[in-house]
Amino acid sequence: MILFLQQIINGLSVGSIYALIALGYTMVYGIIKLINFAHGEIMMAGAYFAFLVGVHLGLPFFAVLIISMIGAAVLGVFIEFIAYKPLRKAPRISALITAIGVSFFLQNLALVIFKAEPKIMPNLIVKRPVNIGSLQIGTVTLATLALSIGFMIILDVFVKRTKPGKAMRAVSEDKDAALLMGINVNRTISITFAIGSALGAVAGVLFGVMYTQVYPTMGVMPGLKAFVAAVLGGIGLIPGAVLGGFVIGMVETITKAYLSSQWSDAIVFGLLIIVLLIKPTGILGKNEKEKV
Amino acid sequence: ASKTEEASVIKIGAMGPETGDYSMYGISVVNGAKLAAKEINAAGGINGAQIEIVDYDSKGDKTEAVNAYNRMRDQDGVVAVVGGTFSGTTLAVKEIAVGDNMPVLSPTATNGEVTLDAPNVFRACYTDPYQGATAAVFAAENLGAKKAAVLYNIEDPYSEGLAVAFNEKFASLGTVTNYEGYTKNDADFRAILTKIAAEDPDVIFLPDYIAKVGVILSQIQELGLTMVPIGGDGWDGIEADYADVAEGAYFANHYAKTDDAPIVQNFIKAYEAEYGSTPNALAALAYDSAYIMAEAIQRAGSTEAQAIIDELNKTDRDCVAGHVKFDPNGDPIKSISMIQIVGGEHKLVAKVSGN
Amino acid sequence: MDKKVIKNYIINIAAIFAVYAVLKGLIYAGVITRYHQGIIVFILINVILATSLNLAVGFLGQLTLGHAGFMAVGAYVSAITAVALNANFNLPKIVVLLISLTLAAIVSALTGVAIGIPALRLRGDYLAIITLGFGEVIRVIINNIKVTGGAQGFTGIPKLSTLDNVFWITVLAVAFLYTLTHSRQGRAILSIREDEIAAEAVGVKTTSFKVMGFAIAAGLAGIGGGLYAHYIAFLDPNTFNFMRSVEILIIVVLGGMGSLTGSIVAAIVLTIMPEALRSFNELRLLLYALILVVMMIFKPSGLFGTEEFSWQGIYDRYKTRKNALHNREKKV
Amino acid sequence: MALLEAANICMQFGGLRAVDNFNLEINEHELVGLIGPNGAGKTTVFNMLTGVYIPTEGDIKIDGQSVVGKKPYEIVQAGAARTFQNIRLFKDLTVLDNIKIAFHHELNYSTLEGIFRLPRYWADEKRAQEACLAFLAIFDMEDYAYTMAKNLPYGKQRKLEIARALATKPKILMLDEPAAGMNPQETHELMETIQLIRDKFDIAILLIEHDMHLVMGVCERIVVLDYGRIIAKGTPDETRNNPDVIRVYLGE
Amino acid sequence: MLKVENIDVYYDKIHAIKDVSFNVKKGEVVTLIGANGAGKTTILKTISKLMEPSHGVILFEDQPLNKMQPHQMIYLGMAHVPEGRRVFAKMSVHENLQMGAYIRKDKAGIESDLEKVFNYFPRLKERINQPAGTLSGGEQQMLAIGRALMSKPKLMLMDEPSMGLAPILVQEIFNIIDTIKESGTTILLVEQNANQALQIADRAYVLETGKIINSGDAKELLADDTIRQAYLGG
Ligand SMILES: Nc1ncnc2c1ncn2[C@@H]1O[C@H](COP(=O)(O)OP(=O)(O)OP(=O)(O)O)[C@@H](O)[C@H]1O
Ligand SMILES: Nc1ncnc2c1ncn2[C@@H]1O[C@H](COP(=O)(O)OP(=O)(O)OP(=O)(O)O)[C@@H](O)[C@H]1O
Ligand SMILES: [Mg+2]
Ligand SMILES: [Mg+2]
Repeated sequence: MILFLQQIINGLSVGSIYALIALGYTMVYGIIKLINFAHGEIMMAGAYFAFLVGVHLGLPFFAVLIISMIGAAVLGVFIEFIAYKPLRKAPRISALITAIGVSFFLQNLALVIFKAEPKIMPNLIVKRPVNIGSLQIGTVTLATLALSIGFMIILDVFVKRTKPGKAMRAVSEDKDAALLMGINVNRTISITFAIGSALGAVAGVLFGVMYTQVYPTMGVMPGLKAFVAAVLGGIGLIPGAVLGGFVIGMVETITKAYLSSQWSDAIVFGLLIIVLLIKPTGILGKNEKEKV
Repeated sequence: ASKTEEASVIKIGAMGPETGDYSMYGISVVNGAKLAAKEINAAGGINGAQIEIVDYDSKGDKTEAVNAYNRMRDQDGVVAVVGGTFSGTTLAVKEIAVGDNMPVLSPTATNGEVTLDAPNVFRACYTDPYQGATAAVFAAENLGAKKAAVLYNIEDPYSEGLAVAFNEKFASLGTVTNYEGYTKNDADFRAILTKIAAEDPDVIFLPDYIAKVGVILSQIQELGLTMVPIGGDGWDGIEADYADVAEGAYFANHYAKTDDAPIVQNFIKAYEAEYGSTPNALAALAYDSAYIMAEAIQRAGSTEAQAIIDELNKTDRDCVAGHVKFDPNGDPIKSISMIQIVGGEHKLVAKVSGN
Repeated sequence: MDKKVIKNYIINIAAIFAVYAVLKGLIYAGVITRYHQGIIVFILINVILATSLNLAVGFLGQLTLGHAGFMAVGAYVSAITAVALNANFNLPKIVVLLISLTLAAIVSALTGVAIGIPALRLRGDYLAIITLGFGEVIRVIINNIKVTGGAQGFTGIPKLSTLDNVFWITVLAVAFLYTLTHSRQGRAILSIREDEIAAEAVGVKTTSFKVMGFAIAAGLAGIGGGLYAHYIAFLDPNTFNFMRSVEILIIVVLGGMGSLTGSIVAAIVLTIMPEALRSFNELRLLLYALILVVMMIFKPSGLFGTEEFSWQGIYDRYKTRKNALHNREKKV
Repeated sequence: MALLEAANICMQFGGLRAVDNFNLEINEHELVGLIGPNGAGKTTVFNMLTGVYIPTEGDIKIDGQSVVGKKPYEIVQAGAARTFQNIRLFKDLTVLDNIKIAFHHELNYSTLEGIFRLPRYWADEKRAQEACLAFLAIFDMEDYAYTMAKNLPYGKQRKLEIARALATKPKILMLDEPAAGMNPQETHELMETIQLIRDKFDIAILLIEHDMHLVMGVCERIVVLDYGRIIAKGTPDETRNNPDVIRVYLGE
Repeated sequence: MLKVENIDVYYDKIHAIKDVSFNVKKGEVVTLIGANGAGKTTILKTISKLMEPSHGVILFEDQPLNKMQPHQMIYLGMAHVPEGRRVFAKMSVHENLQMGAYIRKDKAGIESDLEKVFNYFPRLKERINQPAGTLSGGEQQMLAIGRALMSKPKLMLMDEPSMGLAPILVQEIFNIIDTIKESGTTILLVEQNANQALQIADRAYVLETGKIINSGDAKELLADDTIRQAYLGG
């Protein structure tokens, strides 16, 4: 039983990272319907920012976090401006390929600058186990959990209740109509990218701290899995992203612990396929009939 | 180019992943080979001809490796190849090279298949099965382990090869409590480690490369587990970044930096002077390979393929990574150095030879 | 039969033979070395993979990210079949190749049907994710079962893919896709891309056509995988990872979704590009990515859009330009 | 036996009963109008009759055969074709291809015959070409045969959609606001076209339309819907003078 | 209030609007009539900056719009009821109306205007929490007009506001247009229902394949035989 609970904690820990990355994915997808394949690389960039700041300036965790969030936000907005904006009216799949191109570019840029060997992330959070009964939760896990759930709530309220949030939803549905309402579409999209990228950076920093390493391809798999998580939860839905992240993390952990470590990826994807077949719009997605 | 010029340059191909995730390995191999070439040239070359290492990036991708091989053969006219670095790309290239009867000496491809049914293909390192089995023997006999766990990368032939061999061998010497796999992109091993810890093994065998092993060792420490980690030659260089988490762990290697043999120390000095970093085993093996190949060409007295291959078969030479003689397959007969990380340094614990 | 259509067919067939003759001539003359031949083989295999993916993505309008999965199925089936055939019978090489590829196509197509029937109920990005997942699952399976050799890879595959047979199989595959897409079934497939609800409303059995299109794409990918296996003679699961699917998709999008000729041109460009960039060493992948992004920005709907290259088209364009010049002269 | 029979069909969207106990019989060659205020449920009725939605209750028969639960394409085969209120063309295909797709079922060659270009392919394709051009001719659109559907002006798009529906050789054609976005002159021409196709193809037509000039001008019978229920049925004259219809729909 | 001077507009290579000039004075209702594809929608889109003229200028209250961004138009007091309604499908009716008042800060004013819109279209109040995408065509049209009204515009550009509406509502819409006009809002109206458009308009321009071919007092045009022939159904 203790073992099982410990595994649950492991699952939460993995899931909370996925959840954080998935939040950024879902933000961007929700607004411009772009699968931002470069999101994993934004996360990587955020981790490198934190690595540089952490090593060279030796600042405390929150300062490092904020600086790397700002860095990633600027990077995200810049990428949007250069690479995605010219493709607003292009077929969606072209934008997808561009995103893949950007993702390659950032990976290889990091490779040229930092080389392939992983850099060791400074211990920004004092790592020590917090005991709850006979269970242990690491401080990093606690921080990730708190941040992922905190950001989920803040974002959800932001998008649903505030004016800029509503502007985002309007832009996501019909850009021209949004313009007619007086919404600055370009700025709204920039804000979306800024928020999404900043969240990516948060995930990157915590990922780096949790797994001690920062390397050019670190964003690829977590990015892919987080995207799967976002879809599983219902893409475009903020609580869905977090739920999806936790579900994937948990399933992965439980599979590895109790079924088979060798087959775990197959089982996770298999589960995804089954869920989508039963509920084609994801766990929290609404099954809306298209009005004809 | 005029005829005399052609005669005075002998081109030898080299390849490895010089970009991408595993670029550090490819770069080590190319560096090692180039260092040897430089020394040979400085000493007058081969029968008066200078050698030139033509290296291409394989990106660790088979299609790229085949293109690179074809290119060095057709465009550059190499007479022999020192490569590839990884087993996968080497196997892909081997299939063509056998048809060409090209002398190929891989410094580092440890997969069992590499030299099978290929009279022209040799390697300078020992094989995965041999290394895995040796590690198992070492764990049981030198460390007195009764229970062992294995955690390997199912997507990586090297890792799998070692794991399979270790598993088989150790089963006859003790109990394998867990035989678990992960994939290249996994970063979180806590679930598996928690599960393994429940079985309380004495040692855990982690056959993978530094980056992944570093993460696993960190998580072993994070979870406060006490089993002793053991690894293979992929660990070489681990003390640079993971000295703390690797402290006390053992791994099998091709040579020990602390070996006082002059050939070893001279190589290390020359390499440090040239590249400003300490060489890992891959660099050493590539350095050895280039010497072995050059010597074979020299003895053959020509750049004709079959002559070089015949001479390679007769190799009998002291190298950085041990004495090299080839068996009929083209695999070297050599010993394995078992190394422990102590205070962030390599400590040669045992030289285990044969089976 | 329309005379113009027949004329076009003849021109195209002649062009194919001409290309073949030129290739052979250049090889004979030693201009095309075996290094170049190797690249040409990879180009041709990419042509098969890209045109078949184009059927699913460009013509049928279903974004799939798991094409490498079908390629893998075909590659392993073909390799295993050929090894088994060679072990038990003494058949001519070409017969072994044809049997293996046929089996590869059938098994891949069936896999396509098995995935397609449930997955094609989903639209757009959800389908993309399912197929992505499928591609990964295939890889895990190959890694974990015995017949495929797992991560160690599968060796000893007979080298049956020569430039000649790869060339002609590619020609046949592309011709097949061309005639398929230009038939009533092809139009039905296109209508699904355009508007599924409207397609159903004019009597198109959308489900069957989707599954059919998907299965054909998968089957051809299987053939591409088979040819790859018999060229490189060594398979391991990592060859068929997500990045491979993405590479094929890039060719399709860059060439133009719904343009077979576009896929061919893009396959040539994108296969040669990494080779051509070899001398840039570590900057080469950076440049590749940069070129990709720039190409997409300047040609968002691909090199050819949904148009097919045709000699007639060139002729027409030439004529309109001439007429335009003519008219301008008149005006002056 | 009526060509089309809807018996007590209902459509429930969550808490909203968009169509409630709707009954309708249409005989061969009849021209029937379906009118009612916005949101009355007219389009929803179409969606149920053509299989886009499955009625939550009730039965629909075409030629005496129940079609409830059938896929839209099966219903097309049973003889019912439609147009959409929000035009749904195959935008990136030519006008001619739009029609050829609907002509699919008149062609017999198999996939393999098509791929290998066997004689039946050529014969069928030639027939398709001629027949589809003929459909365009009815609407005076032969000149647009090779234009992309998306580049047509709005009114022409509507006509193309009707031509496309006709190409499925229906026994009953359902038009959802065909005159929307047309000016009175164009509407008048459309009126003539509708009568022409009814006679030429000998089919029944069910028409949703808010342009009373068109509805009263062509329909023999009119059904009026309000809040999902039928509130009146009758000839144009009866309908025009029905006080309920005037109150909720016609005004004045 | 609005001056359009010699504009040309292209869709890629299609020359949709050719050297068109016209003006709308404060307080007027001006209507553009013309066959399908004449270019009416294109003109409205150009005025609200959803498209750029390749040539020519547009002045709003004597201020040239060249340098302005599309989203700034509404701040100037321009509102556009677009063709095809373009409501925000996943947002509720209420949220759609709030988006109409996106640039406004006066809460009380917004509330009272909301009531006004519900007065015009009681149907919208019944559907207040329904996602706009599931509304019937006519309901969406009401919503689109209501949404534009929520910004309290000085100039309303209306693209076929009566399209797809029941006769009783068409009547209603024209009444509402009249009321809007009474309240001082200027209107540029595009209508297929030219009969009624001309009846409530002050002036009209007739457009044919991208060119203005006729213009003048609405009542006079209504009586003009050639116009009746071509656009009013005889
Ligand atoms: N998919 C759906 N989900 C929820 N409600 C729907 C859906 N489709 C239609 N409705 C509702 O059902 C009612 C009837 O809609 P319908 O489209 O049938 O009206 P209509 O009579 O065609 O109106 P119009 O003349 O304006 O086109 C409307 O109130 C609409 O909001
Ligand atoms: N997106 C587009 N791409 C290319 N051509 C277009 C596009 N939109 C409109 N056109 C063309 O521009 C011309 C003017 O179209 P516009 O929509 O302005 O006409 P309209 O007068 O509003 O017609 P309607 O009454 O049908 O709404 C037409 O010939 C049309 O085909
Ligand atoms: Mg309707
Ligand atoms: Mg218009």
